[in-house]
Amino acid sequence: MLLVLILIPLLLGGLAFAVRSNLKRPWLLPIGGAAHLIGTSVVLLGNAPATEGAWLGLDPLNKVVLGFLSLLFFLCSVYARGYLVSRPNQPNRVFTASLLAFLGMLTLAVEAQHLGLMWVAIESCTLSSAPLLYFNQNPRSLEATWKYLLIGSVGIALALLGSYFLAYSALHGGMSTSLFFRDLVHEAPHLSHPWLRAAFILLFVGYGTKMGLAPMHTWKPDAYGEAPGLVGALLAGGLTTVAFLAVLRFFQICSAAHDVAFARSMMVTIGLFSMAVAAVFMVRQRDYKRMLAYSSVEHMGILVLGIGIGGAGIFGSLLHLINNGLTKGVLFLAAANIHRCYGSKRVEDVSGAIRRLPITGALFLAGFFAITGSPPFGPFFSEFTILRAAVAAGRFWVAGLFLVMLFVVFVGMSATVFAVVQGEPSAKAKASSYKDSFFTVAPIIVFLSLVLLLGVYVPPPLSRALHTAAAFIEMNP
Amino acid sequence: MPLLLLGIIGKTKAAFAGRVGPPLLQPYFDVIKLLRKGSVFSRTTTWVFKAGPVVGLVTALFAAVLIPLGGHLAPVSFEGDLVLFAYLFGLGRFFTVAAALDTGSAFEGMGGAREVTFSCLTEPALFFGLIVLTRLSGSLSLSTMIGPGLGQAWHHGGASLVLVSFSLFIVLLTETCRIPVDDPNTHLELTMIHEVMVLDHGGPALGLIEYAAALKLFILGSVVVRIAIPYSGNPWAGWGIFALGMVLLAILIGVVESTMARLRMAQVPILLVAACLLSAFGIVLVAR
Amino acid sequence: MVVGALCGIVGASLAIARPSAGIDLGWPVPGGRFAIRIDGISALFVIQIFLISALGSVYGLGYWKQSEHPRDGRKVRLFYGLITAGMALLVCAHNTMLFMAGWEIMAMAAFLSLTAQDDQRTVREVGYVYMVATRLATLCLFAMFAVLFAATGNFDFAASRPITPGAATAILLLALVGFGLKAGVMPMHVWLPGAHASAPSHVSALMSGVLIKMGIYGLVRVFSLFPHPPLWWGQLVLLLGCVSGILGVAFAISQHDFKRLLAYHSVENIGIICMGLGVALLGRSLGNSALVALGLGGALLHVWNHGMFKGLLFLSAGSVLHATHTREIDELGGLAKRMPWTALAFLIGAVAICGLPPLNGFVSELLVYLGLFRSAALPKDALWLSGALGAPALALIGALALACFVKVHGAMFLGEPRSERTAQANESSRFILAPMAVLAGICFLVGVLPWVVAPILDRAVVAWAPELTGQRLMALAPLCWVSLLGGLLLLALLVGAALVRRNLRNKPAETVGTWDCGYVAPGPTMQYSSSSFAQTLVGLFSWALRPKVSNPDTRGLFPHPEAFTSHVADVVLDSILIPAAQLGTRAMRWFRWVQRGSMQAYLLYILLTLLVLFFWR
Amino acid sequence: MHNLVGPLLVVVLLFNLFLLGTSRLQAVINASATQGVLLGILTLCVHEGFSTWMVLITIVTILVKGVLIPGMLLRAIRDAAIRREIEPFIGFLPCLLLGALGTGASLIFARTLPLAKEHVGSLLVPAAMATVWTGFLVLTTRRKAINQVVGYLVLENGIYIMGLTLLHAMPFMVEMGVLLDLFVGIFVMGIILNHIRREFSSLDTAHLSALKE
Repeated sequence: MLLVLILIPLLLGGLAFAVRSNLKRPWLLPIGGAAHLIGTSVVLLGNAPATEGAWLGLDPLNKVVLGFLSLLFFLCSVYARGYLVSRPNQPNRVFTASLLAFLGMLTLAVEAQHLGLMWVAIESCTLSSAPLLYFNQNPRSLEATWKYLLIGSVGIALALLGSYFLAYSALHGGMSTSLFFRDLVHEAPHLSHPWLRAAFILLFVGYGTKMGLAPMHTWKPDAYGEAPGLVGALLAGGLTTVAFLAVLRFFQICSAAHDVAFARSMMVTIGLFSMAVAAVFMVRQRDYKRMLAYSSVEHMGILVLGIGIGGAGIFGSLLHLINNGLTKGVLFLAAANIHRCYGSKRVEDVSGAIRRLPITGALFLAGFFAITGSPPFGPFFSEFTILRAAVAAGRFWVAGLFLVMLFVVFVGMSATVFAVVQGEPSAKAKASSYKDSFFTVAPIIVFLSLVLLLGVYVPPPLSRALHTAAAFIEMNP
Repeated sequence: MPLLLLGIIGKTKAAFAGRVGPPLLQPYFDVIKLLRKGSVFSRTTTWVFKAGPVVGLVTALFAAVLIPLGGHLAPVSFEGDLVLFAYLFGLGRFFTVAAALDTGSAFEGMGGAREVTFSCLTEPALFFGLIVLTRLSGSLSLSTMIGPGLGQAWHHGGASLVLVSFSLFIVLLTETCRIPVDDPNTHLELTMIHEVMVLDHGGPALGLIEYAAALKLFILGSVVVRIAIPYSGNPWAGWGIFALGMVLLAILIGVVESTMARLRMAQVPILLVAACLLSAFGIVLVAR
Repeated sequence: MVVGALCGIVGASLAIARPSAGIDLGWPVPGGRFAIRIDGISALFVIQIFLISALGSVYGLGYWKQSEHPRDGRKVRLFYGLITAGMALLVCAHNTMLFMAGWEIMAMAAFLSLTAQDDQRTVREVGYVYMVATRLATLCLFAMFAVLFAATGNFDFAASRPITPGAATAILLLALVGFGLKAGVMPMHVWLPGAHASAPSHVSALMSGVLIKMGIYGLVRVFSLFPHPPLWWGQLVLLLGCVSGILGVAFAISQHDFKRLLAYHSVENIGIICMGLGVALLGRSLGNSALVALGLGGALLHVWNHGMFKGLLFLSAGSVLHATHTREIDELGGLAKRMPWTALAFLIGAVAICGLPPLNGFVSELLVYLGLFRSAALPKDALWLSGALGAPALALIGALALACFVKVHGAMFLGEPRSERTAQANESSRFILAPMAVLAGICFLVGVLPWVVAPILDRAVVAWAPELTGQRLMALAPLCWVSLLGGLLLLALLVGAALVRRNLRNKPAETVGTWDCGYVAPGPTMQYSSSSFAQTLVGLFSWALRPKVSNPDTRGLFPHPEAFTSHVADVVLDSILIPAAQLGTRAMRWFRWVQRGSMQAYLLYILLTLLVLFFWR
Repeated sequence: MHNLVGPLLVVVLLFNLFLLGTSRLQAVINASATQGVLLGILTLCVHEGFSTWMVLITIVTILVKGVLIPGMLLRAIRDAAIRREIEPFIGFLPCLLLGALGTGASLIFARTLPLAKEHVGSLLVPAAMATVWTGFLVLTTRRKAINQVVGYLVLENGIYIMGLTLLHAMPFMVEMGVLLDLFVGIFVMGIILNHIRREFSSLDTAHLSALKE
């Protein structure tokens, strides 16, 4: 069954090359997304075998991630159909195919239970997403793709080195060097600590590059700025999530090895640093898509910060993983609509979005409030939980810095967002032919309502799943 | 009685000027004459203008009810009547000034501005004084503050009471628009405060205003006198001493008016701040 | 909406009647419980919220007609309702998460409705300042509730276990900043004037009348968790109150824009409320129930009253704005003839806000005064000194407010119109006048019959400090005397008016032009303008206000037409915060070179990170 | 043939230094190719005994690292008609010194890590680190995009050497996956390079710094 989840998108991707019509082809995306979503829900809700041989399998952690990713991709694929149809003269064969392949690889990376297999999957995600960035084939997107590819590959290479180190620490521990996670976790106490630490550093930096933690985030603004909005949403919600999942797995091994203090301190530092960098670059940011990219950097920082703090923080950051992904969906897709309508990403040319595009503009504003952690939206609870954990752990400086960063980010982000949303639309925008259609708006509305739902009602099954996942990571069953 | 004070003041000043001066009861004649007259209104004005004098007089009367005269309990007294006392004058001031502004004349506006400006400084001075009294009497009602109990207050708080009575005297001069703050019978509108405010009032209205002003003088005066001469014993003697005190006060005002020159407007705030500081210093003294 | 509001009022009154009602449902969010509880304190605020918003929405029908504002009329109505809902929620919330939800809904809805006319640049800027300020407040509350949770171990407004001094201090400071920002206590008032000035008037009425009181509510609610606050808490709050009151009114006097002026008066009144709160805190730390009753009662009653008369003032100001389309005081004048009812309403509001008898403002200020005097009569030096300085400060505030409102009322409604637009103004519609009438009526009611509200206040006091339930407000304050004298005063005034009228009927009065001391051509421009009226006072406070005065000297035989003008910007915002923000931005610009597009540099960052981490290990 | 490991690794290190020192692109690419071939041979040497999939890995490695990728790169520079790397960010000599320094440092660093008994004294770990370091140096100092690809290749080579230490741990298909990924990665890079060349008619990264704050 798990294998099916991977194969469906890949097959559809192959099919995408067969379909001729540029307008019919995009339909494959919602189909694939829907199929994947159905399959996932069958796997998660039904009691199908949770493992597929030794290589694939579900555990409390990747269950949550899998469900979330499938949902995210489905909504994005619905949007994608509308988007691609709205640009009929842009060839989308490669785009569609690699989008589906991307989904398959994401699923593989999530389900993989083997160190090397996960690495392979994540690397393939990187590769299959490269064409997505290069969709509107202009020099800028070319440069963005190049940077994304090279920096990503270097990062992933470091991750590979880290995996080897980890394996070597097992080898040095003098045990059967199987690289299955359950074995590693099980035999973690015998791992050789120097190698383990070295491995963790390499893996953290490597997968951190994919997550876009500062200072390895440099590819992010370029990539998100130049790629179509839905690709931004998928990268910010999907790829980063998978990378974070990888980091979590190694964190789990460290905590199983009772050698987690240094990992925690490292994560707290990098997390705060990422927030700081994001804050600095968000102030007076004139390009609203780059602003979203930095916001993504900030929230990656929050995620690892929560893990580093531990305690309730882990639960908080798992919840934030979902909240952030969904909210990023709102923001990126709404931004894409605005971009389509105004034909510019610069704040100078964009104003009065809420008058020109009432629905999209309102959604963009709401998404902004949500991502900055205003109740009653979901992110508030996750961020507050992390803050609470920091205070409860007596790390007042961390809590203080966290709040300061949140404030600076808000100050910077709000200036840009308000400039985009408020005011009088420019004549050019009034003239443009773009209109909100069902396919380009409905997914955003669903995203936002989900975020709102998580703000007023976290379904008990979900929170139970999150709690078990948190316990699973911290190795206290 | 209130108008009589005006008469006495007039006499004193005349005496200093070496004249015979108007009869003591002259103010009464003026007011009665004014009340008989017909009235003239500017076509700019509204009902506020007519309301001004009435409110002024009524509030003054109510304030008078709260004042213990010469060691006797006031007709009406309760915890915190001192606040009411102060704010009644405030109400009166509000409408007097509003009436002045109602005419739309530059001079009356100017007068109003000065009135409220200076009152901003007299109020704190008054309350500093009241705080001292509260501190000494341990009560929040005028009747007990400056009522019979004041006598022994002098024993342990004498020094600060002196300061308070002096600063209250300055407050009195300001509130009733006397030299050195204001010159009630100058002829140059630019230099006036109270008089210029009521330029456009005539006839009965002016009469009411005159009487209200005199009443205000009387009320504040009685407080000052009471604090300065805290006699409490035989009630009749009390009355006598009180009356004597009031006369002395009137004469004192007259003396001040005829010996001092009016301060420049810019210097008045300094004087009033000084008054505040005096009673504040009084507080510091009782704080010991 | 009106109906809903009325239902709310009924509910709240029921809640007052019955001992504290409450719902308590599970709420599956981290730390959330859907716990609604209406105790004495909440009830007070609930009534006020629904009353003002109901009246405001009626007013909005006339003031913000859909026909006149096709683009944002509906929007404003929607968010108006949302503000109300949010406030009602946060006031009733017994769970901190729920409180935060209500708080932020209120804040965001307020932002959206005050930027209704976001096509104007100033409105956008004001909205931005407001949003930043309110976000800072929200973050402080995040921190405060986090500390509270760490200290008490639950998410309710109930100190299950005693709070350590360190945590208590942290909570106090965070609460002061967080709630103070919302309430607009002096150094943290920066967002307030602009927001109130440029919001639609019924929104300003709601914001100034009720919304900023949510900050006060928060303070009251949080302080209620501390049975034995240290002495300096009360003194600190009292001091903040004095500063906020005096400087607030001082800034108010120097304004030209009458809505800005009213906004600064909100700062002043918040100051008075804080003074009351400070007295209550002193009382609580001394275990003196009289102080608690007087201080808290005064503060809460003033919250009420300020809601009423400031609502009244903003509504009447709105009706003036609606008629003349200008907010410049010096362009108005003589409106009493043209819009008599608005003028009357504004006059009543003005008298009330100056705290003059027989209106409601006097009663609450009287309570605060009594508290201050009592604390002055207390033995302890450090303590009564704070009280002793408080009373004169309050007196000063009252006098200044009087000066200010005489000025603004005179300049707006009395005298001759100073501009053409003003001369052609007409009285507003019934929708606009009716709510004002209701509010004016309430002002009189509370002013003359204060003992009606005394029991409500007592219940609130009990809810605040259950351990100090000694004295009833009726016993402490001369409320009956106040109502007696107030009634008599009104009676006497009416009688006097009747006499005057009769007198005038007997002796017909002639009307002439104003006597201008022999000037040849007296004209409207010769009237005393509001800035000239305030000149001396502004001078007295120039150390704080830093006015920009242009006083051209007119020499020569035929001098050019010149004008005396004095402009006072908001010192804290324009002279401190904005420059600081610009400096910070410039500093951050400097970091931009890091992201300079060169791949090699980016890879170098990765390498360096690796090395640093390796050596750090 | 286990005793061949040491000498081969030394040769690999020498190639690292050569990569850092030379400016002619063709030479650089050839050097990396040779390094790849050496790695393939190393695979056989490290692993005692003979097994089919070991041979397979060797062949694939030599094919990918020694033939396919270098061929692609060579074609790329032929199309782009560029001969040599002009002024790198850091001159060749300092680069060389840094490389040597890095190699020494990695020798020391490898000492600090506790090695498994079979690797004590073997050069595998330090050589791996030194090669990774070299790759990074090339990546960060060269201006030509093609050179950065080579740097990435060298980086991968270093990692491959590290991988040799746990030949038994790493299952066959994972090895294959890694190699495949490497190949596809380079392939995609090649495509992008092609686009870059067409877009900017040059492979100088100076053109690729339009996106910045």
